[in-house]
Amino acid sequence: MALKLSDYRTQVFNDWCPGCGNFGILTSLQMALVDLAVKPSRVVIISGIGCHGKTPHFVNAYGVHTLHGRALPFAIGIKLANPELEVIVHGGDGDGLGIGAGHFVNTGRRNLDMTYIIHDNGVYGLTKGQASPTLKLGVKTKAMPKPNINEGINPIALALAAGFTFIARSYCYDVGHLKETIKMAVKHKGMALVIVQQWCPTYNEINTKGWYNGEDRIDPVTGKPIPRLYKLEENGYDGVVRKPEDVLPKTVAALTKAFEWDDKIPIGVFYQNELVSTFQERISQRITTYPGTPPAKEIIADNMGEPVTSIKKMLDELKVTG
Amino acid sequence: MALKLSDYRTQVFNDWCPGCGNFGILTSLQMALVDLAVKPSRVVIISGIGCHGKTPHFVNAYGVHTLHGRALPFAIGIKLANPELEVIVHGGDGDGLGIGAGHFVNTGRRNLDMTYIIHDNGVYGLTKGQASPTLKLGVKTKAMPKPNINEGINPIALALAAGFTFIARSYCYDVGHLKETIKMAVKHKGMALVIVQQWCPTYNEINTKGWYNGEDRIDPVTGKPIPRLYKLEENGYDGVVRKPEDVLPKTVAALTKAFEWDDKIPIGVFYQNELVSTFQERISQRITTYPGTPPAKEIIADNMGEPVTSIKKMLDELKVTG
Amino acid sequence: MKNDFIWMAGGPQGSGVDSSANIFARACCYGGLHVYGKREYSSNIKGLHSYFHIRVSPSEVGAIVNRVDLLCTFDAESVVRHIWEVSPGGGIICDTGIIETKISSILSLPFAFIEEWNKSLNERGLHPETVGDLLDEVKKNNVRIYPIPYLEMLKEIGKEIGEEQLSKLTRMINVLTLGASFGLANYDKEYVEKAINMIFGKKPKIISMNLLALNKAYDYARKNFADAGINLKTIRTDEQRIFLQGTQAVALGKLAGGCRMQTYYPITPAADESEYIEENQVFEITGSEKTGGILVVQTEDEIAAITMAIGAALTGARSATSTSGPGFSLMAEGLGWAGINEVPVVINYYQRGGPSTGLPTRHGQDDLRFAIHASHGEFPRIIVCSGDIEECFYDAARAFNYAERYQTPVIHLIDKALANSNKSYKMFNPTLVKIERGELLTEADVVGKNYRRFEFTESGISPRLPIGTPGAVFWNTGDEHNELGHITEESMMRTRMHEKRMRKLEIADREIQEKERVNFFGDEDAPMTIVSWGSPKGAILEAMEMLRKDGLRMNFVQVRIPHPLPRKYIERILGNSSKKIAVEGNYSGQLAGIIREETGILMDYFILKWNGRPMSADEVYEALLNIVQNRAQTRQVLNGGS
Amino acid sequence: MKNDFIWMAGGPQGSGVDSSANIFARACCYGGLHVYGKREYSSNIKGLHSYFHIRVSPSEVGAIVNRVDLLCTFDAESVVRHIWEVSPGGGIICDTGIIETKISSILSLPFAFIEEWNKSLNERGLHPETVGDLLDEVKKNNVRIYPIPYLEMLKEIGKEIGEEQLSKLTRMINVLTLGASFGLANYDKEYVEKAINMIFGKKPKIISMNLLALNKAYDYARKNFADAGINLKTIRTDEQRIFLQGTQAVALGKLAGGCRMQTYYPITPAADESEYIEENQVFEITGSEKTGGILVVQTEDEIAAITMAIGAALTGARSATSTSGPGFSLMAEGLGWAGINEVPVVINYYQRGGPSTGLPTRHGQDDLRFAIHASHGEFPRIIVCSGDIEECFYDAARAFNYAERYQTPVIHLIDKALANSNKSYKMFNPTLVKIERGELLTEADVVGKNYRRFEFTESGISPRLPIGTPGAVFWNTGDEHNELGHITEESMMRTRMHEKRMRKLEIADREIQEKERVNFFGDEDAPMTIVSWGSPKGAILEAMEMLRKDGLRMNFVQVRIPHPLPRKYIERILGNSSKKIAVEGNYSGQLAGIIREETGILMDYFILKWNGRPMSADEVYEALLNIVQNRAQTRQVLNGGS
Ligand SMILES: Cc1ncc(C[n+]2csc(CCOP(=O)(O)OP(=O)(O)O)c2C)c(N)n1
Ligand SMILES: Cc1ncc(C[n+]2csc(CCOP(=O)(O)OP(=O)(O)O)c2C)c(N)n1
Ligand code: SF4
Ligand code: SF4
Ligand SMILES: [Mg+2]
Ligand SMILES: [Mg+2]
Repeated sequence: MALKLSDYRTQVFNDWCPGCGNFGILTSLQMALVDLAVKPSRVVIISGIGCHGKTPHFVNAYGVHTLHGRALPFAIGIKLANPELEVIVHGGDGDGLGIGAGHFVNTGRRNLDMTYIIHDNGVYGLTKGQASPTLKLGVKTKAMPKPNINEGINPIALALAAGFTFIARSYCYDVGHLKETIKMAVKHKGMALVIVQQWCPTYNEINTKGWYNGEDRIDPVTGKPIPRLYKLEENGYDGVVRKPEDVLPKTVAALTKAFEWDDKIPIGVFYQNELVSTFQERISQRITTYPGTPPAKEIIADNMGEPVTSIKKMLDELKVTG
Repeated sequence: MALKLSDYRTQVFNDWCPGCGNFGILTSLQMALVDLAVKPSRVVIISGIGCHGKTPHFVNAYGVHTLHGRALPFAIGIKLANPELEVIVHGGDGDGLGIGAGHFVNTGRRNLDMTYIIHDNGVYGLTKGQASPTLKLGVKTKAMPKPNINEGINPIALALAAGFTFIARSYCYDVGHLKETIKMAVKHKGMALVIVQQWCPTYNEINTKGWYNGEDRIDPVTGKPIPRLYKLEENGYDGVVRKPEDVLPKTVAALTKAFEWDDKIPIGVFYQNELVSTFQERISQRITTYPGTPPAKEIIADNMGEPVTSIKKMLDELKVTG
Repeated sequence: MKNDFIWMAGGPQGSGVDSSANIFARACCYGGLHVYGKREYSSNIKGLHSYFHIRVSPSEVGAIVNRVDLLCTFDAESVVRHIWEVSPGGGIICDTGIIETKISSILSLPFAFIEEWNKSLNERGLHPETVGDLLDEVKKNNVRIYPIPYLEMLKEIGKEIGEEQLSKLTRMINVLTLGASFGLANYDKEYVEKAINMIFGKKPKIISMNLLALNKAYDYARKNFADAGINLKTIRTDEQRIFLQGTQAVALGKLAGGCRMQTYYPITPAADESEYIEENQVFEITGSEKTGGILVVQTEDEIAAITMAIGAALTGARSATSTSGPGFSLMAEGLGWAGINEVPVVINYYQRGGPSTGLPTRHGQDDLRFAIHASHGEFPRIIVCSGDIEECFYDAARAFNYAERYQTPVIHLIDKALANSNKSYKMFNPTLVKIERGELLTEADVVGKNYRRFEFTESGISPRLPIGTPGAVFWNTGDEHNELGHITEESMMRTRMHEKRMRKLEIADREIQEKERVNFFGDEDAPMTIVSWGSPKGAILEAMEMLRKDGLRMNFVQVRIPHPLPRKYIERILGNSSKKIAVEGNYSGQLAGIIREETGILMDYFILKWNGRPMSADEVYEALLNIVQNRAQTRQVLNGGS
Repeated sequence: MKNDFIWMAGGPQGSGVDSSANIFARACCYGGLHVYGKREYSSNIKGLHSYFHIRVSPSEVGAIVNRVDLLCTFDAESVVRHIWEVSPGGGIICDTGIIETKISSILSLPFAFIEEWNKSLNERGLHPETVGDLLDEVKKNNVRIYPIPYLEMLKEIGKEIGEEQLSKLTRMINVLTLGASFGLANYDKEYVEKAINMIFGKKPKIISMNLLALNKAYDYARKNFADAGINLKTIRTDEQRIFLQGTQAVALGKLAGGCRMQTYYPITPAADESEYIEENQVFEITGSEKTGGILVVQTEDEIAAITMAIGAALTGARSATSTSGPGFSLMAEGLGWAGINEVPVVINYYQRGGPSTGLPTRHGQDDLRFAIHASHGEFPRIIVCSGDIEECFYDAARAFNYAERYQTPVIHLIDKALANSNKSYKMFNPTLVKIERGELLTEADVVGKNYRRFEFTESGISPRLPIGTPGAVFWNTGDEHNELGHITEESMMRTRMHEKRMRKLEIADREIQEKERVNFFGDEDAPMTIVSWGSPKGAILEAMEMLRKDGLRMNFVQVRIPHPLPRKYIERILGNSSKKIAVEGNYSGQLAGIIREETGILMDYFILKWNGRPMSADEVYEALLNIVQNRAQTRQVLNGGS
């Protein structure tokens, strides 16, 4: 029986602010799951702390709402112990790139087969609107007493430097694009990052729907707004690495795109490289039984509670008499 | 009276392994201080934990040997409270890019006027040779039971993504180059990063002196080794941003260079941008007295121990009667 | 209970509960009344329920009581949540539009609430379908209902000011209920208008809109419910008073105490303090034309916050960081570094309900043990616990003196009930703040000498030099070190250096005066002794007053410095007491445990609470009465507060 | 003291102290002797002093004594550092080349050492200039000097094997001293050769070089010092014995106990455990043709280590992380998340001297309180403390049972003295390891039911389901939650859910058998009781034996689970004791504090040590004797070990 959108919904009251971009992300995620036809009990939705962090509670799937900045290592633990699970991680921009930046960088290096979706709203939503690490220098949003004293970091460039093998950007309100991007990310063999430009109507009055739509810059000819977002693939951009020689030029191309902002903001896939082995594959070379019986599937005792792990070889090596 | 090298030396027994690249870094640092002619009591040498972490004990200057991965925030506290000090931070590659990666990323954004020197030896020296975050995938050094299961991260690219405004690489055994690079870094107005390729003869038998010298690849014509390291500036490379339009192309150029490794490894200045305001300048706009009386210099009490901070204005605002 | 009046505003987060409560409280303060206010909010930005409990009294009050005399509801949920709290004779202001609302249609009510709710309805034998049914029910209890046509009124106002967008108008529901409240009480409108002017600051358009709403509702109430007979009379006073919340008091104390560097990573409820400091980061310097400044740095995480604060402290600046449980957990390692390097750093630690993320916006007092033992290894630290908002001010300043005198981290424990409660106080006296910097050296003391940062001295304290002082250098390291600050692993040096550090706790124990460590209330010879710490203070004092009226005498030791514990003092007081009662906002009675560890004395009774809500005077009173009347179990668990 | 022989090798780090000691120890083991070895090293890779203290005995020994019968020195520093430890009648093997070395030219001796050293020379009225002067001095004490011409011998070997590089040859100094040691004792060379083969594993060239060196030195010693008369006789035994260090025992216990995921971030001395596990990550499955595997993941920091381990535990895998103080400090926040989510995760916590980086390679027992109270808020946890290497094995396995039965973090406290000591044991018995997984559900239990992860049940435990089990879902959150695992802030739900969690500690207290919580030694009716935990066990037992020979009787309660403390048991034993003595490797007597907190009982005496070195049997004996003879202060501070 085909799964429906409602199969991925819970009864939990959704308490995001009216107009919050998170609604678009949640819906896109649920739609992607429908398309991917993966059973709720095979999906784990993991999140950090922040407004985005409530996401798992709204999705009917295993949900793990972790600690501020730590969603990735929790997720890695789950995925490594049971690689059959479809692990999708949600992070905030503060959560994932501020307090969690160390895990971000070191997750790229591992290339696990997981998906990481960052809700980039430029602010710390849940603590009432302080600047997040993606907010640009000098920008002042509602709740900030003074303009931002730090430069914003570039998450796409950071991901490239860290080694993510799928890097895309999408937009909370382009549900079609976001859904497809999430699907690509999930299907990608390796560590996938999706940065979602997310409105926070409550605290970020700069990067609003109107701003993304370009309502502040009207084309003198058409009289219409000139949208800031544009789709990479519609501009002939192709970030997919198909052979080893592609790596450097595609990386540089992605980086060049990564530094576009303000006037034109690319969405779509910046970079994808499936030539890199996944962490799971690397483990399997060491522990050949890993794919069939990963940690979560190993039997550790017989019916009587007697352990089945034989440590005889090790004890023998330590033997000094007898 | 001019300061001599010995003025920057302590009596502490130096317990690095014979042939350790740290000796070259220490000497270059001390030589740079001599050239910069800055008094020991105006210098603060800060370090994390690792073999590199012992550096401050060998330098006759204020020395702060901090915690594993935390040298940067300690340094920021010191520098912000007393911006007159010359703050030079030493980090290990594990220290600075593994456990400390979050601070690395978030320090770039601030652009304090400090110097950060990373001793990149590819291993965790002090804990006996585990893989560090800069070690490439599949490489196996002496103490590792299996080849590296993680990809190495690219610290230069990471620094660019994070917003460092001076990014250079040097080599522990090219004391002249390293000394000059440190001097440039110290003089740079903003956050400077110097990645030093450092030998660890004890645990890293891959990236050795011979390897950097290219002793494994003999030029069939000259019969001499083809060195891996080459100097950027000798190849017409210029990473200095002189006007705002330079930022993007120079960033991209630096990134392209950042991905060179193995066959040819560039040393020198990848990127420098002094157009960005420093954190200290940004503070001064808010607190005009900051440059003259930063936190460390403010007088907080009179001779009788009576506080001199007036909170009257605040109390008045809270007043409800009288 | 006092001759006081208890008002409550409830509504969804983002609908102006806080500002209406602030206006209400200030208007009362302006009228010479005393106010105590407690704010309850959810970990949510918009939509979940929040409320503000305000107690107004002719004399000072230091706690809430679990009762409402006038409940202002902005929405149906607020009626459902608080209806049983309204006292007989009290009243409820509500929107005429919600009378027909079906209770089951209120989607924001969580499962857990509904379960409890149904249980309580069953117990009462009730089956209300609509909000109206419910209201009818309480009328039987002599509760009066004051329905106000919110929507009509807003539309009228909209017309008058030419605003058609309903979403902008509904923001004024809070002021409507305010207007109605004061109308019912026939309170002097001038004070209310002053408060509105104050709260909406420099936004004249908003002020005038709100004044319009205020007057409309005020007049409506006067006209339709002139007989409400609510008792809220202004009092003339010449006393200078302030009205503030705990985070503000801490901020003021830190500033007066000379704090010049504040690091923080946003977290509830600590962030308010840092933000308030940042708003006031430039200040006047007494006796000078110059201004001074405090640097407030938002860091990338709490590890950076503590280590940056320590870095700043090394340069001689008074430096602090402010956080709550999750942040403090991340600071454990940094704290230990400050300990071994003898760095005076202050941590203002706002407790909330734990463990983990726990109840991020709710009260708790479960971190005392953690504050004492956080970080591996042993090193001295001083824990200061404030019992009310005024103590927050003086303690915040004094914490720096302890930190510098004993060159060690000081943890100032506050709790959410203090952080987000407001109270009117007689003007604080900044001249009571003294600055003692301990053995702090300058250039003149060290030039030409071989300065040893960690010298073994007779006083047991090694004189401290700020990093950057000309004429000397020294080293710091997290490793065990010799007197210069260089790493050592030598057995004898280790034994001595560790002992030198640890002994500072004994020195502090000897030197810090009793009056800074404990407050004593009641009669020395009373047969029962209450021991507590932190915010329960207010509720306990009031409960004691109530008991005294019943003819029952107690005394109360409020521990302000539980570490080092004023052991002898406590032994003396508890030694004379036949019933020893611990009152704490946690499960395990942490202070009681410390007292037993230090003195061997076991408390006879425990009054505990961990439901995320502060203690109220009435529930403490009842629990104490149970003990007096010998019908109490050893552990009584309180559960008041909605 | 036992009829035993104490050997020590000392030299700069990197010069093969460890391997020589390992060969020595094994050779003795092969000869049927019992061995206890203690490794002391600096936080340095090459050059700073390190030594290995090995005690050989016909019967089992569980501690060191501060005495050396034969000191093998690789360099001059080792002579200087250990010379006073050599017992009268003992001997020193040294390089003839260092006799003339000036003591002042040994640059690696740190200031703090030199200070102490000069003091001790002054006390003795000595003024030695060279190492030779020193050696002459101890000859007066009846210490024999065995000078060996290291360099000449090495050169000879070099010639024989065609190796000219001196640096390669000097690596064999350690084996020279070994050869000399065994030559002096006229010990059966076959065993030594077997040990060399074992230690140098699959490197035939190295083996043969070292065998050559061994024989050279052996013969030299036999020839030149045939009269040394050192007593080291082999014993025939049929007992199967193993020889291992604490980190290995823990690793073995974890594997047998079913651990399948191990995360770690390198840190001394914990990393040895993870590396040993990784080397053995594939193993046989009993009763099956298949192999199994444990995943060992090196993380980017300890925050990732604990959270990754928790993630794995959520899927049903037995999962653990292993660390030391600084790492554990960083785990505090993650620990609390496991607490509120009732996740069975095990932390093997290797204590070292704190605070902060402290003494990174040295012993300490100062983290007990921190282990109990780490993380903000309250939640149950179980603390298991091993007292010797064998207990490390069984406790490491059992920790998972506690974790799963009570669904809560278990902290297995080990200390550096256990981690890096080696001991010969009768073969461990893996069949004594039992696996109890607690209330663990599978698909069949939940399909079609509305599974509630945090259900309130009669047993007090909510049955657990691994994440990923088909047919159900649930939620986890660090926030307080309802039975499904969704966030709640409701007062009543909070009170109940928190109580449900906290009560598990009481359930554990009721269920865990006494014999797993305490070991009792000595006579029930003895007038004095020692209380201790962790590695002092061995020294205490031996000291008690010595006292018994003096006719003095004591008993000893070794606490293996200090939390939840077996309160009643301890009350009973201590209630009968007239002198209660705490023996702990820390400054403040942490276990004693816990006992007083839980029982009110104050210890009469404290024997404490914090100099980074484990307790030795002789110093504990002396301290106890002082108490018996009424000449002890309340606190005695030990300072043995160089
Ligand atoms: C260790 C820790 N520090 C601080 C907090 C407080 N906190 C909760 S949410 C949040 C910021 C959230 O911002 P972001 O990650 O951007 O998520 P958003 O709310 O914008 O979705 C912070 C700092 C916390 N929960 N834990
Ligand atoms: C929180 C913490 N975890 C682990 C350690 C143990 N530790 C000491 S040094 C080190 C690694 C050092 O590697 P790197 O930073 O590359 O420095 P290097 O020794 O190579 O100079 C580690 C993990 C520690 N000191 N603190
Ligand atoms: S605060 Fe911003 S991010 Fe959070 S729920 Fe509201 S709109 Fe969304
Ligand atoms: S281990 Fe490596 S980095 Fe450390 S001192 Fe030795 S050579 Fe240098
Ligand atoms: Mg955000
Ligand atoms: Mg390194």
